[in-house]
Amino acid sequence: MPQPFSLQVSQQAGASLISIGGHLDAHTAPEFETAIQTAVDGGQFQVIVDCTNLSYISSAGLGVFMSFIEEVREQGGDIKICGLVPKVRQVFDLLGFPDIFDLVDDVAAAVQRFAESPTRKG
Amino acid sequence: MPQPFSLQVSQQAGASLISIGGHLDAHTAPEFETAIQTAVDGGQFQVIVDCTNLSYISSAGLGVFMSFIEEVREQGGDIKICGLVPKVRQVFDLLGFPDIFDLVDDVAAAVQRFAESPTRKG
Amino acid sequence: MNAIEGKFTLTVPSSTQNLALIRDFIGTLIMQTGLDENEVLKLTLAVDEACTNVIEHAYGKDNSKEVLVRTFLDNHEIRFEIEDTGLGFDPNAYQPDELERLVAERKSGGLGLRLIQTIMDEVRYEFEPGRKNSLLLIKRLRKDENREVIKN
Amino acid sequence: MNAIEGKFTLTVPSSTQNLALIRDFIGTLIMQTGLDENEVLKLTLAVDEACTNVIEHAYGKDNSKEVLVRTFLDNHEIRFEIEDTGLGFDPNAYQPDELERLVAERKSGGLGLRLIQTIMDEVRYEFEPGRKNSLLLIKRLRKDENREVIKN
Ligand SMILES: Nc1ncnc2c1ncn2[C@@H]1O[C@H](COP(=O)(O)OP(=O)(O)O)[C@@H](O)[C@H]1O
Ligand SMILES: Nc1ncnc2c1ncn2[C@@H]1O[C@H](COP(=O)(O)OP(=O)(O)O)[C@@H](O)[C@H]1O
Repeated sequence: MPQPFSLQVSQQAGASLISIGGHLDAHTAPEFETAIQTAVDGGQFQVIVDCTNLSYISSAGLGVFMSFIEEVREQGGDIKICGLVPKVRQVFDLLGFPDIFDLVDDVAAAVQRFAESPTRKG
Repeated sequence: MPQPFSLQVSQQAGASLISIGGHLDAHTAPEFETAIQTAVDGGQFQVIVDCTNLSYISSAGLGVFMSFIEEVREQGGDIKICGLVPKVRQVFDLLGFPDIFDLVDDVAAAVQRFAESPTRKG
Repeated sequence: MNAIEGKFTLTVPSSTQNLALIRDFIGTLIMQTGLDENEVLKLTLAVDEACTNVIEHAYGKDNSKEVLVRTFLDNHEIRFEIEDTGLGFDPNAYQPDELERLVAERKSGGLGLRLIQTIMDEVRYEFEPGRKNSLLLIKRLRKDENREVIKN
Repeated sequence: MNAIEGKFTLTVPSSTQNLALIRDFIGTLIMQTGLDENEVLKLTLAVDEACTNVIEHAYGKDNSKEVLVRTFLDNHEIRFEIEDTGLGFDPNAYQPDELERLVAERKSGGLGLRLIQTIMDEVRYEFEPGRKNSLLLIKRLRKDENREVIKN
């Protein structure tokens, strides 16, 4: 398929770094959901999602962010989203996601943001 | 469309150099046919077709080569075909074109071939 | 090359696995209208959302069913018809929740219809439960409006 | 991701302008079977040739007609059905000329059916003139043969 979905998990300055690439849609969203669920189940509430290689997102992908954000914030954590390319960013904008989510430039900025502002009220 | 067709005509060491790119199919073959016809009508029987940027060919494109080769050879000229990428070359091979057509590596080789062997019997 | 026109129909098995194929086809097709990349992406997204709903809601992930997408192109508009033979639903009875509320309720769904509404100029739904439901998505072409301005 | 399976149908207006779109779709679709790039290109070419014949011969370039390509994918084979409602012809009564002869006669056509025959494992034609003609192109999947060898 053009642009299959890819996902890697690593640790970054005490946060869980999930790097996703390709197309995040209703077919691939479950894999992404599992990755965040695994972090949260392991008591990791600081999550950075690096979207540098993400070229497409539909509401199924956005829904994954939406369903976890309250829980991690309740636990004093957050999901910092970084590396959005303009095409993907446009979809976040269409739904008003920037009002609720912390969108930053890159992984370094996300780490920095966790240091300054570990959580955020929706 | 992915890979539209492109065509440029220039002169190269006394030959007519037709450079084609993109997809040569039943839709775009008429443009290619017109270019060769124009050369032949102008008394130019040495034709080099540079396929370096050609990424697809169907029988309609191959048919253009086929329909002119006798005429230019009768006039002591030839059509030298160069720059075939493997995917396109494969289609020439499927129909046995290498037995009939003079396929060379690049434009320089085509010019060289015209010097050594201006025509070829089919 | 003339502007592309006419009716284009794609039918694929009802599986989320085929969403990428649908997007690829729709994107390639409507790119030829000369719309810019961002518009092409948004229209492709709207079709993705509509097809996802058919696969997940109308057919409840029954792979033996088929998703049908019809695209009509002319100088004035791009029209998609997404058809299913599932149970159907009444979108007028469905009131999309606000994002804040979805977040508070930890929902993962409920964004698709809103995206479709945001992207398209016109959205209509015709349903005959169990027989044929069809979601109509229309995008008017701006270049056409410009042309009319110039004409007058 | 599971192997892709099932029936995929594409219908487009009968115009050579749409050949690129057909190729794009067929290529993207059968790439997912895991066939290598050269095989994908050859199968796409066979479909192009069959559709070109429908557009040029069956419909004589009448754009109001439609070209229909159905693709069936399973573990054993790739099957294409190209349908038209034109006059039809009897391919058994048609004997492809040799390349040498076509060249000598300065023909620009006559290569399409030969390409199709060379590429596909099986070619069948069912025609009911004026009603429905359908060209069936089958490619057996080698990986399937290998698997059977291992099984035995
Ligand atoms: N084609 C359909 N058939 C049946 N129900 C549908 C269809 N499309 C949407 N719905 C209903 O409308 C609701 C909202 O759809 P949507 O906004 O796309 O969000 P989501 O699909 O994520 O739930 C769905 O949850 C479903 O109940
Ligand atoms: N779908 C079709 N309907 C009617 N006639 C056809 C069809 N396909 C092929 N033919 C006939 O068979 C001939 C050979 O076809 P082909 O080998 O593809 O070469 P070409 O199309 O270049 O002539 C055509 O010229 C045409 O007369």
